[in-house]
Amino acid sequence: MIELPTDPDAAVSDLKDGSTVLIGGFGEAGLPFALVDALLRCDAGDLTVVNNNAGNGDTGLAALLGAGRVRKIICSYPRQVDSWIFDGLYRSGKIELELVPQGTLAERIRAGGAGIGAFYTPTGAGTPLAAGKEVRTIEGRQYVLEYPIHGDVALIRAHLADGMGNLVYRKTGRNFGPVMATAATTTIVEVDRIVAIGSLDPEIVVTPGIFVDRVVVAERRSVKESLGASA
Amino acid sequence: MIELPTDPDAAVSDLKDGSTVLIGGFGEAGLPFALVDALLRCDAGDLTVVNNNAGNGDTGLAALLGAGRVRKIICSYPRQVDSWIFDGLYRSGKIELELVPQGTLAERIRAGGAGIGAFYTPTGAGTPLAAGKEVRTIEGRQYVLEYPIHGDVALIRAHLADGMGNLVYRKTGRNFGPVMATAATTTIVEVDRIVAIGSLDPEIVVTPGIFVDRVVVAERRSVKESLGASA
Amino acid sequence: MSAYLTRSEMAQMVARDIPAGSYVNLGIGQPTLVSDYLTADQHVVLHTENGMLGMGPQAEGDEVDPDLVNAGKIAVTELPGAAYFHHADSFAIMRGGHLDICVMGAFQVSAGGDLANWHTGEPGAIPAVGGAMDLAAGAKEVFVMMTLFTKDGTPKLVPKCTYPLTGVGCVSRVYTERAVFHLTPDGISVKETFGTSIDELAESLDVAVVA
Amino acid sequence: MSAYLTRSEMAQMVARDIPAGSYVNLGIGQPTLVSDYLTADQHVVLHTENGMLGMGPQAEGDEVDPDLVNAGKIAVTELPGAAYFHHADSFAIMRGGHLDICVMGAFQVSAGGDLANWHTGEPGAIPAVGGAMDLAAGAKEVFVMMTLFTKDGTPKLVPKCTYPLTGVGCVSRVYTERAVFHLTPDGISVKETFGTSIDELAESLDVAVVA
Repeated sequence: MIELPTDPDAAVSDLKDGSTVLIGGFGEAGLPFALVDALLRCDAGDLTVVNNNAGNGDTGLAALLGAGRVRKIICSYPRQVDSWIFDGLYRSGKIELELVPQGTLAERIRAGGAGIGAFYTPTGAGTPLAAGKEVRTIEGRQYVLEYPIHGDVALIRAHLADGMGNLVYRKTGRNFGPVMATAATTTIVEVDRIVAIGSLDPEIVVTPGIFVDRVVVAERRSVKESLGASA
Repeated sequence: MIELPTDPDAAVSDLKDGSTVLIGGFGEAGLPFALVDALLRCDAGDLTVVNNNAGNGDTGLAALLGAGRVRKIICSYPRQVDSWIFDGLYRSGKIELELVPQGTLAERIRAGGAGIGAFYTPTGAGTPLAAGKEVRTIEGRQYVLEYPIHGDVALIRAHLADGMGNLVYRKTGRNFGPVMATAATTTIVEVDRIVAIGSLDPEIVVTPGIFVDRVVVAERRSVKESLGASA
Repeated sequence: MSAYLTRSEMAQMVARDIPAGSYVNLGIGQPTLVSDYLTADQHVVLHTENGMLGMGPQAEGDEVDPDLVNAGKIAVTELPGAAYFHHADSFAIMRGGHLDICVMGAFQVSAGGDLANWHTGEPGAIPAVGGAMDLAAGAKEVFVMMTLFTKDGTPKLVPKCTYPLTGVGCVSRVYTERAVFHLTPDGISVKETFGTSIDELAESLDVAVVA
Repeated sequence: MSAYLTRSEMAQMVARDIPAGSYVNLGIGQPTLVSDYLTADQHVVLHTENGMLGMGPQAEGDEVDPDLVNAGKIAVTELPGAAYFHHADSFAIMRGGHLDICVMGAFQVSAGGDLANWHTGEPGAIPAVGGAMDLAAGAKEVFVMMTLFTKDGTPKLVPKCTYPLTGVGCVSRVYTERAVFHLTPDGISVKETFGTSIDELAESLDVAVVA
């Protein structure tokens, strides 16, 4: 049964120091703005964050990094035009980076949720990102052994949730949400709206409620509005 | 771009001896009746068949086995009350059986479609089905190394296809269809109806058209009707 | 109680012990009976391996839809809030440890929680495993429902399984007609007895049991 | 032709060479231009790594939806027949060999088809790989669009990459402002030249090229 916290702050209030936090989104699409802002307001530190990127501008995930709350980030693409906060921390050795090819990142999270102990992927074989990793030749091709990623908490954004926690997403906002939801001990979701049980067609549910622990309603905000609100 | 063969026989007419054929369905649900019947009418033999079961009664997959066209079957649950054709062949050593736990079967097919070279699963560790397989302890738990399954052809049933080959399924008829569609060189689908491009909501597509090669319309038949028609 | 439990009473005991809000998979055969005794208050969500959460009771009459069946291929219904998914996703739910409880039958269970329920190992027997090994490996807790003895009186709760294993150290509870057993790292604890006593059980079994 | 190609003309060449009905991924940056020259007759379906097939042109005005972006996080549109899926499924499409062609930029390509396009390897450079290695490992064919020389005149089509690799032996074609190269097991074949000759190319490169 899902919990329905009153607001994003209540949803993340029990987050512990040293947690691994999976954060959905690909750029702005699917980013759980409200939950990330709430994460910034709570006091958990020494976090490991898993996200495709490493924050943009001065708000949200970037602000969390800037506040010194993140020990390590696991991502595929930290370098962006406005990733100055990460850039500074990385150059001064104040944050650990585990760089993972994007598909390997998604697959490691899926493996975490699906109980797979490890898998061999061709991605990255023969490149510096395979350095130190076990490599095996299967049917004449080189594969790299990769291990699952588990989160203590996943923070994701979906479009609608029903009272069972079943989720549907919007367009490319879906991205990492469905796999992250499966791979965390506690999955916290912000949605545009909660609908009655029975009002989502069982054929179109993307994330079944079994993967969802808490749902909060949070209005969609664009990055620009977010920047304005925090400036 | 997908092909639209005129009938199930045309759809499977180029199947070659020695092919590996992935056949969807869990019992009757999702079973591509018309394509399996067409398979029976074509002359390809020495087949390896991948299906959850090993045929029921005297028709469909069971008839294909009975006709001596299948060299090997890869499945999780061959033994059923009406699997007498398989039972006889197996007991007389006329068919090879590779028995795979159902989740490992699904995951091996997914791995085949997803380009994963091999994966470690906890399922079956410490049991006779792990005999002869590589076992590895990861984080204190035993895992068995399993390899992907690829098909030359997948025969599956879906509910609707659009002109791009995008598919939606019906209820538990979905089962192995979506993973089998990804894992075969040629994926052939029978559907209740073909609808116009643009009439399936992109949010609810289960199998994107990239995985689909041929679509034929075939009316749903129950096993009983099938038995009657063939008797 | 003065008599051994019937199958239905065993199912009732299992149903009673499932915590509210659990996600549960009921194996084919006898465990299916458990669903008859789950109450609406329990808000238990049933998973079926062939791709569904929110499975409802067996379908009757016009409800029968050949595309909507359970793991035993029996026509069932869907409840509000159900969801369908494909087989790889369904077994990811199982293998990934997302089911709170699964209930299965067994040929044998060992004191250490090993489960044997897929193969008698007899020559000529046709092996069939289905989803049993995935459930054994994946569910947070595995409950077994079985008779405590075979028809010829041999105990099925044993020091070590002689039948081929389904899973290692996975069973946490065994519901039988004579008692409910909890398998713990400290040994086998008898929680309730029906028509027998702990002493009688201790005498008839080759494994140590405590209250 | 008498002049080197512009970027747009290079994109046009790539578009021309994509077979009808192909499923294609266009990398961020310059390869995105290719979509401007694909014709409706080609029925090319565009994949974007962040979870979509059937991607349409860049969104304008009211079409802009922050939930609908491409791999470069630019707002795009959806075409009829599109489909959305999650990241693991999207990269299963890539890794599983289902894309016919991907088009990427490069720092260097080796004669053997090795690709270097994710990291300069310079001290202090912040590494970022995104989906480049997945595309390199997974697409049936990898086309590269790049200038043939760096700004200081060093060739980018090289005997062996000195930059960190993205993928090994994956590139099949290189589209440059001066020529289109096909990389084959028998060597590098020059298919077309623009404002130069095969002899001039052969002289300026450290790799052998043939007509």
